[in-house]
Amino acid sequence: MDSEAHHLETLALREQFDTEDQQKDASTLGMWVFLITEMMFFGGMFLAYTLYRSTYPQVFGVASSSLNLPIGATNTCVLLLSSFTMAMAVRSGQLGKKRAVIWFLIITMLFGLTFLGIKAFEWTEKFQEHHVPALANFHLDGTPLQGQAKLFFSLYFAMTGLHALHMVVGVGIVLFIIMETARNKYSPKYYTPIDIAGLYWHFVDVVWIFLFPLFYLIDRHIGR
Amino acid sequence: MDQHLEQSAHAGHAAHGEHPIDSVRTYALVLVVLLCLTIATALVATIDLGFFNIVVALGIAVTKMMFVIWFFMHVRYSTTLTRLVMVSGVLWLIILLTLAFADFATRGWLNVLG
Amino acid sequence: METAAVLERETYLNASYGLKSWLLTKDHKRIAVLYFITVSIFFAIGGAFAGLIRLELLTPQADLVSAETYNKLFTMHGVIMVFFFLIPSIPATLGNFFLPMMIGARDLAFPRINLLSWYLLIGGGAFAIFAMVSGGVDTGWTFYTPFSTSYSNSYVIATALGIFIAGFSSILTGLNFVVTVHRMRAPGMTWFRMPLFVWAHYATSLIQILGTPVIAVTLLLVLCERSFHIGIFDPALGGDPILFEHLFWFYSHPAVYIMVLPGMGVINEIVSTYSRKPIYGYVFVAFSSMAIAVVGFLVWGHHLFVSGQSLYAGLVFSFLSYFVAIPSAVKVFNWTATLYKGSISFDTPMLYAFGFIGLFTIGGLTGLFVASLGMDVHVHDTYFVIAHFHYVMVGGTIMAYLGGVHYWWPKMTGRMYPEDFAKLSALLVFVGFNLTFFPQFILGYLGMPRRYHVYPPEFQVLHVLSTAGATVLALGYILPAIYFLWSLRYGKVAGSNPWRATGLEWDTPSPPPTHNFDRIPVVTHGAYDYSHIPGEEIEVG
Amino acid sequence: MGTQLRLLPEQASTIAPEVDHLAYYLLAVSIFFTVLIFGAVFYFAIRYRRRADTEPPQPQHTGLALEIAWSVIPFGLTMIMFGWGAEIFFKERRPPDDALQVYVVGKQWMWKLQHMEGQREINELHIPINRPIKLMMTSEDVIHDFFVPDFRVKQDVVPGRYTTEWFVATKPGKYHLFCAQYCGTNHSAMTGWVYAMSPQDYQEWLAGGPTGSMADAGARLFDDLACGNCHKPDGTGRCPNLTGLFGSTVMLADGRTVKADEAYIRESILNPPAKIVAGYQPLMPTFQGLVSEEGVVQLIEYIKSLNPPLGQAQGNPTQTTVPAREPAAAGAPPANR
Ligand code: HEA
Ligand code: HEA
Ligand code: HEC
Ligand code: CUA
Ligand SMILES: [Cu+2]
Repeated sequence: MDSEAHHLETLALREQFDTEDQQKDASTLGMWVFLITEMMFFGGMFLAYTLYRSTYPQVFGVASSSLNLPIGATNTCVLLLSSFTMAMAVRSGQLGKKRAVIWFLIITMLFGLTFLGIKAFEWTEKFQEHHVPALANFHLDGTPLQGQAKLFFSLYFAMTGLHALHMVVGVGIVLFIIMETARNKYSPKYYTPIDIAGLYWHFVDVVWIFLFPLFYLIDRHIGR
Repeated sequence: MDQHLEQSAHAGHAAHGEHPIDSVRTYALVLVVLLCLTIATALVATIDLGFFNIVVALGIAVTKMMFVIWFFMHVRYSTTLTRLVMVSGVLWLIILLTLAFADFATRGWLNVLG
Repeated sequence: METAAVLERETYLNASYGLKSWLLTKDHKRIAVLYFITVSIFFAIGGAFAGLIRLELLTPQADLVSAETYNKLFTMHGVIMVFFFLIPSIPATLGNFFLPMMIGARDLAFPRINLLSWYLLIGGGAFAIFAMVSGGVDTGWTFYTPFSTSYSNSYVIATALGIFIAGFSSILTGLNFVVTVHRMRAPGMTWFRMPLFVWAHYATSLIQILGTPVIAVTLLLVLCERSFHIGIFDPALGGDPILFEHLFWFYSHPAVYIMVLPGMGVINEIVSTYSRKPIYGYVFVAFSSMAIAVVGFLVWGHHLFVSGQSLYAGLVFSFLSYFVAIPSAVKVFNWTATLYKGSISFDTPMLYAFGFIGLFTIGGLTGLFVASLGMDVHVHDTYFVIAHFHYVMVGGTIMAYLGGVHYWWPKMTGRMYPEDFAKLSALLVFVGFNLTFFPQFILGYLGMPRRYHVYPPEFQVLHVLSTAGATVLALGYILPAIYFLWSLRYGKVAGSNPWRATGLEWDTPSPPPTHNFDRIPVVTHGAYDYSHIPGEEIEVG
Repeated sequence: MGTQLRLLPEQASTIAPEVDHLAYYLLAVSIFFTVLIFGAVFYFAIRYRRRADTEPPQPQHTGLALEIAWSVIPFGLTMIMFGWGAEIFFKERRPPDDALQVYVVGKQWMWKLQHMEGQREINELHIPINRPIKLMMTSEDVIHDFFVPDFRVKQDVVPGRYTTEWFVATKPGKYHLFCAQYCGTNHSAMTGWVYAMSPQDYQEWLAGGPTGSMADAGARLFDDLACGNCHKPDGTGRCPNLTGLFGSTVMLADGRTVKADEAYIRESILNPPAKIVAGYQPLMPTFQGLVSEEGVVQLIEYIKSLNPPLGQAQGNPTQTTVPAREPAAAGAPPANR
């Protein structure tokens, strides 16, 4: 057994662990557990959404169809592309190709920023269309039920806003990993942080995979 | 059950070496599938299928999610424990939704207000 | 001779000096100490509020504070006690300190995250304290909408933000424990050789992970609604205020098990040690923790029986509520059975454990009252509920916490506390507690509503009893604060295993060295192996 | 009452003794287990106290039978608690059809009550004994709770919807009324009295009040708000005829049906577009902000009064605005969200 309690600490093996494998397993498990906390975090909002959508299907349908479908779909594709490049970055990490890691991460980050840019554009659109529930000039055409329409847009802003916040954090993490990679911190033996950052990024993608149909697609036909 | 649940961590980690590295082809294929599904779901949304709009939209979303976690998130190489963690997350979300709806959905029954 | 050993050996306490070495430490034991100091301060603050509440209720009229102030008092009492004291109390102090040691690990899996958790608690606490000093908050600890979102004129946002941040502290602690238990066990430490304390904390952590995010997002929605006037719970827009209650209690009911499960874990260790026997029905007790954690998520609607929730949902939630009672009952019976044919000593921790068993039983049984639909309609939001939850939280968890702190004090500090004073304080707490809260059951059944600042005069007698009890209770709490401090300097030096207990934490010197063990132990038998009585000392290596 | 110490509140309603009996059962189970646990702990602690520090421990094995016994027996006992409690709860929640209705509006920090006969009270409620009283409650601001301990009844009063509570008082007397849901600064002052009176006294009390009934007040309001410009009694025009509406089943434009109860009528007035009657245009303006919650309940009473006397019983419509395809039964969209 490992009687050497005070072995030298390295990044790949911190002092509380015995072996690299143990550390890697622990980090991965930790990330997955963190992701389910994130899932429950979004879950509360999904409950609110489900309740109000099922209570006011008509208004929510009308509100849904006021969202910009081409832009939403484009953004979904952008995010999926970023997930792909992220997966490629992790793969390059496994293979120890440092330059490839950096490039894939940079592309991932750019896709992420593109997503945020498009999102920002969509939000500005909402301001122009008077679809912002906090403002006095709120109005949604096609339904007399302005209160319930406000509920839809409150949820829209809360959920896409929270998602966007996660994207911003994700971009920050990717940036950090890029810098660490450039400093030669990782190797095929120790690429856990890239892996973990990847898990986070994909998770945020998965959340969007659900937000997209829920807000943009379901009952879209009602509006027309 | 995962052997980790039965053995101590130290004894069990031998089983976890590196998992195989996927080929670029795999990832590229997954990407293509995901993009196609996105386009499909967006197109379907423009036709009126009534209730089935919801079914299709969510069905496709779940499929896309499965692709992402299975390939991109390497769940196909992961331990039972990781899968257990995931499944329990989903299960808890379901608990939250169903028991809350046990209230909302039955409010009007019996014609009693409140 | 012993003193010399303590002084010369390197321990986690003397490994390095200076404030910085504490504030930047990654050692789970030092972080536990930081937490201990923090939650003690919060307890004193929350207790001070309780004192003012009890003083005000001495008479039926308003004579000490205004209605507004009173509302702020009980709100901040509840908020501080629940989110900043009781939830972190046992897990973040005793759990942090002993969970890694009990499974033979050098530290938690993520020491930096552990430190971050403490800073998050401090950060959240800072917001809460800021809210308190700048005017307080008056929503009740439950933050029901639309009062909290649209009507209250107090510092709701700062307080909710504080709880939000502290919530992440709790989540990260839970995450750390789960990963540690899965991945850091010493060779030979199988799941069913783990002490039940570890099982209890594992179950607690699952609740923290799965439940806390929901309260976080709920408070976030309240914040948004309050600051941006978007309406998620606003009835004027067609929103449903009961949705808030569902989201709130989805966390806050399981949270009561975050509060009590670690306490139950402590009781296992104490009862076993002072009866020199393994816990009767180990496997059942272990699984009962898990059962409580899981089933605890299915019953939240029992707080909503009269809220306007549907009849059928009420039915389901009442039914399910009884399923959590059974694992709790299993625990109580198994502890009692452990005493049978034991070799029982009456050291202070054991007195607290007896107190816990008795008071938790009463608290839990009155939980059965309120879980019964027809009954709850009458006693909901009365002092009956107040008494119920103080019995489980104060009579239960705080008893366990005090018991645990006494039990492990020698291990944490290397010093013994003064036994006679400790026994006196245990007695004061038990008597004071019952005098404070038992009358409240009667008050509640008579119809005295909670959160009342003035009340009809016929309730006064019972309120006076309650206030008198609170005074005794306060003495019982202040006494340990004094003698623990005293013992740090003057206490008898404790050996590595003063109670002759089993468990890996007693296999290492007191106080333990930085990495807990001079050599990672190899575990060859289950917890609580009393086939021979462990020796008083181990050689200091 | 004075300040003497009491242990039980007065039993002043028909449900009170039932709740108390359940409490006795719960108490008995609790005392039994408390005594059992305390007794066992004390007995074992003394009997097996440590006599010497080296005393050898006595190992002992888990008894499966014991574990099962002490799980199953308590479980059985709790199922009785559940069943009994549920039975009382359903009784408490389902008012009989012939109950005398009183409207309650909660507001920071007072109770406003209206009787059908037109009496209006603040923080006081006068009722006859031995007659089911049904409270139809809503709130103008935050959540309140109407609690009468001596009747063992309590129900939250939620803004935006109606909740109900009912009881039969059995003893004449004066009983506490409390607001039991925290509602802000003067929550503890949102109290009052319920006066239960013999039927004769109650009639006298009624006689002392104003002449117009609630429906009359509603009729005046109906005029003031010019509802009648559209809703003509003969059913002409572009608006549904309100006669016979209450209790009927209404077919909506989107194909759903709803039962025309208080919640539906309230919604029709405050948020008309939410449910459009089949065959009509969404022309009706919202009266949100123009009419108070008290006004709304008066209008409801007026609309109820338009029903021909024979069709008094709810759920037995003599006439429907639109022929109902099916009664609003279980599964139909809940009307009272
Ligand atoms: C540590 C905290 C804690 C614990 C452990 C519990 C445990 C339980 N609680 Fe409690 N509860 C609270 C803290 C806690 N509660 C708080 C804070 C509130 C109020 C919040 C607020 O509104 O501000 C509350 C409120 C509350 C309500 C809502 C009341 C109301 O507002 O009207 C209900 C209703 O069902 C309830 C039920 C229960 C039940 C069934 C248990 C069970 O888990 C108890 C199980 C234990 C036992 C049963 C005892 C041991 C068993 C035996 C000795 C054997 C005999 C057993 C049987 C016959 C079954 N609790
Ligand atoms: C862990 C949780 C916890 C704890 C420990 C307590 C402890 C106490 N509580 Fe509290 N209580 C709650 C949780 C808790 N409470 C909650 C959640 C509510 C509901 C709030 C709401 O309605 O929103 C509540 C409400 C509540 C009420 C009802 C108020 C109302 O509805 O109007 C009352 C009334 O008697 C009360 C009393 C007490 C008393 C006398 C104690 C005593 O046990 C306290 C005794 C302690 C002291 C007196 C401190 C003494 C020690 C020191 C001062 C140490 C000195 C310090 C140093 C030397 C460093 N509490
Ligand atoms: C501008 C005309 C107009 C006015 C004024 C008006 N209503 Fe209406 N009302 C309508 C129309 C049109 C409908 C049917 C469409 C719908 O359901 O909204 C209707 C429907 C209703 C219904 C539902 C009837 C049913 O058969 O289900 C009720 C109840 C009602 N109104 C009450 C009132 C009351 C009370 C007032 C006055 C405070 C009022 N209305 C004022 C036009 C009006
Ligand atoms: Cu109204 Cu409390
Ligand atoms: Cu609960």
